[in-house]
Amino acid sequence: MPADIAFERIYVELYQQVLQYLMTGVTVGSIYAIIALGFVVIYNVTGIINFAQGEFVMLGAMIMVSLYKNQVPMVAAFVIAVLLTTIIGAALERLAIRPAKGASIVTLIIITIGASITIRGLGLITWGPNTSSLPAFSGDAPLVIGTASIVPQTLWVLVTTAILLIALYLFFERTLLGKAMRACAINMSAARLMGISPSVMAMVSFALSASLGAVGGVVMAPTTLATYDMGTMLALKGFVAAIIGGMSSTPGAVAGGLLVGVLESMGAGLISSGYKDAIAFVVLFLVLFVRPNGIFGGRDTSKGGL
Amino acid sequence: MAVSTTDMDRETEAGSALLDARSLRKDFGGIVAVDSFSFSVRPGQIVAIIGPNGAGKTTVFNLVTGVHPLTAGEIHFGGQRIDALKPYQIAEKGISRTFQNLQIFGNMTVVENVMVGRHSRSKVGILSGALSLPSSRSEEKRIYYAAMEMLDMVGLVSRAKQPASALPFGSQRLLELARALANEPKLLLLDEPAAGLASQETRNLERLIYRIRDGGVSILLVEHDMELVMGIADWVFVLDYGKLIAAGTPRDIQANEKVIAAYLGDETD
Amino acid sequence: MRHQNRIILSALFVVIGVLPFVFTSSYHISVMIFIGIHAMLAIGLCLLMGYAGQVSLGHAAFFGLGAYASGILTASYHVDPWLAMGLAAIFTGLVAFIIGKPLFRLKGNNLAMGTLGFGIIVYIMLVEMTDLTGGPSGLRGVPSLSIFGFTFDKDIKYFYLVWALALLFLILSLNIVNSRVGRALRSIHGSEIAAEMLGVDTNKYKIQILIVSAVYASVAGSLYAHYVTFLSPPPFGFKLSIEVLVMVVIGGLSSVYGAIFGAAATTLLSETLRGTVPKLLSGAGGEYEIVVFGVILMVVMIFMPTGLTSGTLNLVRRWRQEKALRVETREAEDGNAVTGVPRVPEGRTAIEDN
Amino acid sequence: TATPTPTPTTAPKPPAPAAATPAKPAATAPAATTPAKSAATPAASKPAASKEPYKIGGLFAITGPASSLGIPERNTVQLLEEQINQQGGINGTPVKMVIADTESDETKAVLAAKKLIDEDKVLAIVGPSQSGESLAIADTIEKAEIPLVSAAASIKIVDPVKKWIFKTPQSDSLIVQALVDYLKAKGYTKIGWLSVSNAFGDSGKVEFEKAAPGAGLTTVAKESFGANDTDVTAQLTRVKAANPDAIVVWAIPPAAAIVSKNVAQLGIKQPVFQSHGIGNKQFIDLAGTAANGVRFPVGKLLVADSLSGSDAQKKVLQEYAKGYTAKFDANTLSTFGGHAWDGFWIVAKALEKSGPDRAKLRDAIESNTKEFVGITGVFSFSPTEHNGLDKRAVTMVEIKDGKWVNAE
Amino acid sequence: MLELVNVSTYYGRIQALKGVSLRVDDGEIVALIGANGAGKTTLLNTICGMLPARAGDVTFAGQRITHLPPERIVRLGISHVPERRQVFGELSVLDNMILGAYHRFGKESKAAIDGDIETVFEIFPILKERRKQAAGTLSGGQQQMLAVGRGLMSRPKLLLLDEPSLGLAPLVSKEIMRVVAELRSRGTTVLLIEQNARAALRIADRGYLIETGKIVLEGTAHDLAADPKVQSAYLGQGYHHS
Ligand SMILES: Nc1ncnc2c1ncn2[C@@H]1O[C@H](COP(=O)(O)OP(=O)(O)OP(=O)(O)O)[C@@H](O)[C@H]1O
Ligand SMILES: Nc1ncnc2c1ncn2[C@@H]1O[C@H](COP(=O)(O)OP(=O)(O)OP(=O)(O)O)[C@@H](O)[C@H]1O
Ligand SMILES: [Mg+2]
Ligand SMILES: [Mg+2]
Repeated sequence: MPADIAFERIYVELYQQVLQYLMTGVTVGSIYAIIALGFVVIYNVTGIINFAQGEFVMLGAMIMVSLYKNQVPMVAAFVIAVLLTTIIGAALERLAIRPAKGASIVTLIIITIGASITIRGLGLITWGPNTSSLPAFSGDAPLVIGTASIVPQTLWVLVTTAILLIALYLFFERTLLGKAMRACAINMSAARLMGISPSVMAMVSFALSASLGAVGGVVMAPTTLATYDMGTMLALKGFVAAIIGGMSSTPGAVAGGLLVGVLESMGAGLISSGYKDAIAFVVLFLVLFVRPNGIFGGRDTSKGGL
Repeated sequence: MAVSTTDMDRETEAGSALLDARSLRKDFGGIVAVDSFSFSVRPGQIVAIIGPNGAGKTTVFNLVTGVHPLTAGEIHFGGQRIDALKPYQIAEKGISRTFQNLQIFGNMTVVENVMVGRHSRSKVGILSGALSLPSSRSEEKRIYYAAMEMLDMVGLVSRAKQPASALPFGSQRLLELARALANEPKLLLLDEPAAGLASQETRNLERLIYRIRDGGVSILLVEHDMELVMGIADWVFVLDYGKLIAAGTPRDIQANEKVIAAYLGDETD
Repeated sequence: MRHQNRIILSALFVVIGVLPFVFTSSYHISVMIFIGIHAMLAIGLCLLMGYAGQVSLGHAAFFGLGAYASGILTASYHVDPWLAMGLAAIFTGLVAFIIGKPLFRLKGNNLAMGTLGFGIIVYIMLVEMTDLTGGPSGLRGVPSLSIFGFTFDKDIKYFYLVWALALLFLILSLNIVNSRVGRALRSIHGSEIAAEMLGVDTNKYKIQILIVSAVYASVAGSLYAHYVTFLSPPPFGFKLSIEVLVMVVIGGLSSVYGAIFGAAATTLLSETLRGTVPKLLSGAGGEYEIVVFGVILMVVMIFMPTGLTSGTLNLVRRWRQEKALRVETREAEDGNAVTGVPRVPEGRTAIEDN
Repeated sequence: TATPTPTPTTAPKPPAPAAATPAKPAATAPAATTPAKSAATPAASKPAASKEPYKIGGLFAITGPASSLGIPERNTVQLLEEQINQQGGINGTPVKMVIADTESDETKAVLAAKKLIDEDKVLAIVGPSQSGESLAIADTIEKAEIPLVSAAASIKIVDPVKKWIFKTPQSDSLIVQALVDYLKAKGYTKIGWLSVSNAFGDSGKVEFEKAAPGAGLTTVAKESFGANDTDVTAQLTRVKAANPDAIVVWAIPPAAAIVSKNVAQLGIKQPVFQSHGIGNKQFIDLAGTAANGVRFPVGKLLVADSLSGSDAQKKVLQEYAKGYTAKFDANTLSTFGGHAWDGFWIVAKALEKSGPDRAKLRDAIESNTKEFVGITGVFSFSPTEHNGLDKRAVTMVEIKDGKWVNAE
Repeated sequence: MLELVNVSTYYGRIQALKGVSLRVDDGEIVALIGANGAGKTTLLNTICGMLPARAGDVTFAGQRITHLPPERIVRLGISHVPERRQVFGELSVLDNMILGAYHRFGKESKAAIDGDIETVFEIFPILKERRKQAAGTLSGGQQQMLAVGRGLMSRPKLLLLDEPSLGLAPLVSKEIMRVVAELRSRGTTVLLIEQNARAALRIADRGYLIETGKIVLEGTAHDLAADPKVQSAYLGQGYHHS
């Protein structure tokens, strides 16, 4: 029956498309995940939502690109880009966050907004408005998986995400330093009474988060391209991902990132590309309404021992 | 569950109870914090709940005031069922409480804290407030003076204008008490009101509780200061691991073997 | 209203009334018009954030809804602009009411993210509902306002209209803040659980104040629409939400007056930089302006973490205290000399001042 | 090509770019770009700086999302300011550009425009960069009665004609028509359409929908994506499934480059057409090999060198490119800068006629700009036409081996 | 071991401590009693560096610590069990205890620390039962036990206890006093604030009475307990169950 055949064809095509959407979603989602991890690191230690997180990503990518354009070998450029960004992250804490001792969290968040504006402006002055590209680490030839295809760079992003996730998870859950860092955000004065120095921890977290951002920026640059204002949109998505994951959980951040990526891509593919971002947000609302603390959100400890 | 005979007597009188809680149960994941616990408070009574740490006393308060939904059971207040109500509705019905882990409004002054306590006894809404109608202004004044009166009762008038967060721990406890009283409750739940008070202050508190009771307010008290509990309670319930292990007059309870073993210990002064 | 408030308000009235005679250029007047529009947004957000403690990262959405509702009703359906402004406010308030309930199930950061999502969804709708909104290309032909044949065509007239409304909102907000409702809001901020236990229907008040701030934003949006007479989505995006947040915090979270100062400070700062940066750094362009803006934002927040209004007051107070202290320590130690505790948030209930 | 006679208004003095006639190529080049020659003239040797300069406002999106438009525009007018003053300015009066940044924000654009008008008292404004900004300030401009030469594309800016507002970029309708004609000529009928969801993409979509039926084209898929999207494979998968003859993309880099890269990734074989939005080096850099084969309608700047010698614009284009790349990053050389170039010279040339008076200047712009050879095209303004370009302003370009060539 | 000379501490411009001088010798238990608002907590916060003194000197083991930050002071061997518990609510009970020993890691063997965890679990068996539970969901008294246990984990030379028995059942409260007394035999010095002055003075060697920011009485625990002023305001009639 022709109708049957037609139906079958639509079915097969749809299946093929969905596979591609899924691949795309995972690719984009793992980029969001890396950024979300950066948010989580600073949030876990200081309680601050760092609006300059996207700028760390931008710095990593842009420094890498300009070094590469000046014939610095890839590996050396990578190391320098990450190191420089890390230093900038630490400096940000030292120069802008620490002096505001005793300020409320909202105030600190506004400071990071200021930092984000400043860094972006400096980026524009240094690198101009144009977008730059970086060659893919292992070529551009697409990898075909079933009926879907991805670029090899995706694998780099995925592997990086996985490594960062595992490392950070172990760090926060298993190491003393990781626990000490979390303690700072939960109760700063009690942490000090344990001999933990919150300002040192905060600096470490900014440095760590900056280096995460930079690594992310470098591995994603070949696919997302690099420009002085690339951070804004990525940070927004990363923030969403982090919240979905519960804001303080590293696996949550990654799960959140992947979820946002896949939903966006499915939404764009199956429903409407115009409403892509809206679809992602609507579904994310649903997630939050079912689990108000995010998928991996911590237990609500606020009502204990009233 | 072994319920003492004296308790059975009370049970038959439950009809006249102000607060009547029947077979309360609360699970937190695997932990059963309160387990088929029934109790009641009659008008004008001071009733105490005691028990080891983690026995479920605060949880009972949380159930009565609607902080946590019940896993099972029923709560009646003044003849009406209240266990499905929201906390603010329960407060409107006339139940106030203080908190073991203080919940003062640190962002407000001492007197403003108490003025919030007057919330359900006043009614200016957002519109009349925004327009600052004469009715709203005069009500505001009445709230203020009522609040100052409550502060006077607990001896904090001199600190009325200070931020509540600047009060020492003990004073914050008293502030919570004043705030709860401002609601003009029929039933007042006090969670460890004497914790952090020195002996003299505890005796003042004791007098204050009598005064409140004499004003027609029933009191449900959780406290580890046995001097206070045994001095003022008309009736005592003892919880252990969420279950009732004894109930009776202070005298009975002090002699109860189970209670001594689980909670009081041998008092060898 | 309290005595102190009356004095500050009268002063504000006078200053604002006189300003257009001091700064007469149409540029200066438009800057002040935009400050007024931003102030309405900031006052609303201040109620929501500074008093009720509920963060919103989507305030631009209400602004956009107001602007577009007015714009569409007047440009496409030729409704009278004033009526349109009222309908827009009702519509926006209704939207706030509808989203309020699910939104306030979320707390803290998640609420921030929920409002952010709301903002983005509204933005996307403005972009995508092309038939209604004109889409990314924008909506043209929004008329200017007029009343009884009196057109608000000259900037100076518009200035007085905008500021009359802004001051009205300010007064309403001060009244709310100093009423039972304001106290309930702050108690929610302090401890939601305790507030609820004292009979405060926390959800109701959160939604009410969300509606109030949404209506303020809507009116601001309508005023924007009839002033610029062209609407397109970008001014109603995430960036504006953040800017309003910055205004509120710069002004001082817990002061309604602060919202006005915050709006003024941020708008003036970026406008002043446009003129001064190229003079200071010769040949410096827009890039340098935003860098300087970012740096100043940080510096202000670092040195005045409680915002400009209370920050300045605190500096003065601290300076005075330091002097007083030096005297005091030398004086006899007289028990409990407890006066003027620092960091008492101002603008708060103190009926005795009456 | 139509070859109009030289307009009587052609200025004999060197500093102004003369009205162009292909017949007299030497006179078509704005003298300003050849300082050596003009330095010899007596007018130029006079120190121009002694007079109160003519102030012209430059309103560009120097920061924010549209900065890749605003920066080349700013650079261009700064370059021209320097050049014109080196040659003695306009009738001996120096020109001062007062630059203001709109931050790609419409509200800021309104304020910045007012500042230029009321504080800096400029005689005319060149810019803003974006259509939304231009429409947002339109009311202000009309009320303030100051000439504005917009550097933004939307036809709505000058349709209906507003007394004080002109614009230099080709309207999208013109560009789209060139593309549609080309597609029809090549026999492509089923089109898969993708555009960026901002004013640029939207306007392209609207114009395409208008022009396509006339040429027998049908749109079999219509998708959009965000200007900051980093992946468009989902949308392309949908387009691919609709099996079009050709794909048309309406966007600017970086998103435009990402589309081309994703086309390569998905192995889509259909020919890809883009818009004039990719008319700068950046696109080729970003898309790499994926850029090859992309064809697009655009002004002639990109292919200036391969234009025939008789083309009116060839010399102007080459000299602009040379002057710009000598001073600024060659990667930012673009048609956008060209829009500002045109705006600047249209104003400067009229100023020479009218003197420092906004109303007279406006009239001069309207009546004096006839067959003016600019970067974007050849302009002829009239009371009913404030853009004044024709088909000559658009050509089809193809990217081959990372180079622009005339498309067959 | 610890000496305060003329220490004055302020909250903004309010003076909470007015020239307090106080001494705690090696191996002593010193009780600090006073009415609410007297400045007891302020005093402990001044010693541990949370609220640095504006005038006067604090010395510990011969070293001046007046202006050191708390995290440094902890490393010198002073541990502070603060008022209001201040447990890390989102961390597990066990993690809270581990963080109590934060400054010992790297200096001491893991076995020693694990051993101490066991010791604390012996004192408060419920904590062992709940070691995986988030500290914020414990009952008030359980949190208090955790706060004390966490303080013990730091194995300090000097332990500052701010109302350790607050909210604890009588049995546990007695246990805490026993533990404190036992600490002394292990060589730990203790400065103890306790509203249950009777219990405190029973185990203390010496004591101070503080009123509105000033030390008004000092002496041996025995002398203090016999002082009529102390008796009337702080000792009460005493509770005896029949
Ligand atoms: N954050 C603060 N800001 C201002 N004043 C404060 C602050 N904390 C405490 N005070 C004041 O300092 C004085 C001493 O308080 P402190 O907390 O030391 O008393 P305390 O003896 O520990 O009382 P309690 O037994 O109630 O805990 C009190 O008058 C109190 O009001
Ligand atoms: N949110 C929660 N999640 C898990 N367990 C909880 C939660 N809240 C309370 N519990 C547990 O329920 C039990 C009862 O706690 P509750 O606070 O009622 O004790 P309590 O009798 O008031 O003790 P205390 O005298 O120490 O205040 C405790 O074991 C506690 O750990
Ligand atoms: Mg309890
Ligand atoms: Mg204390």
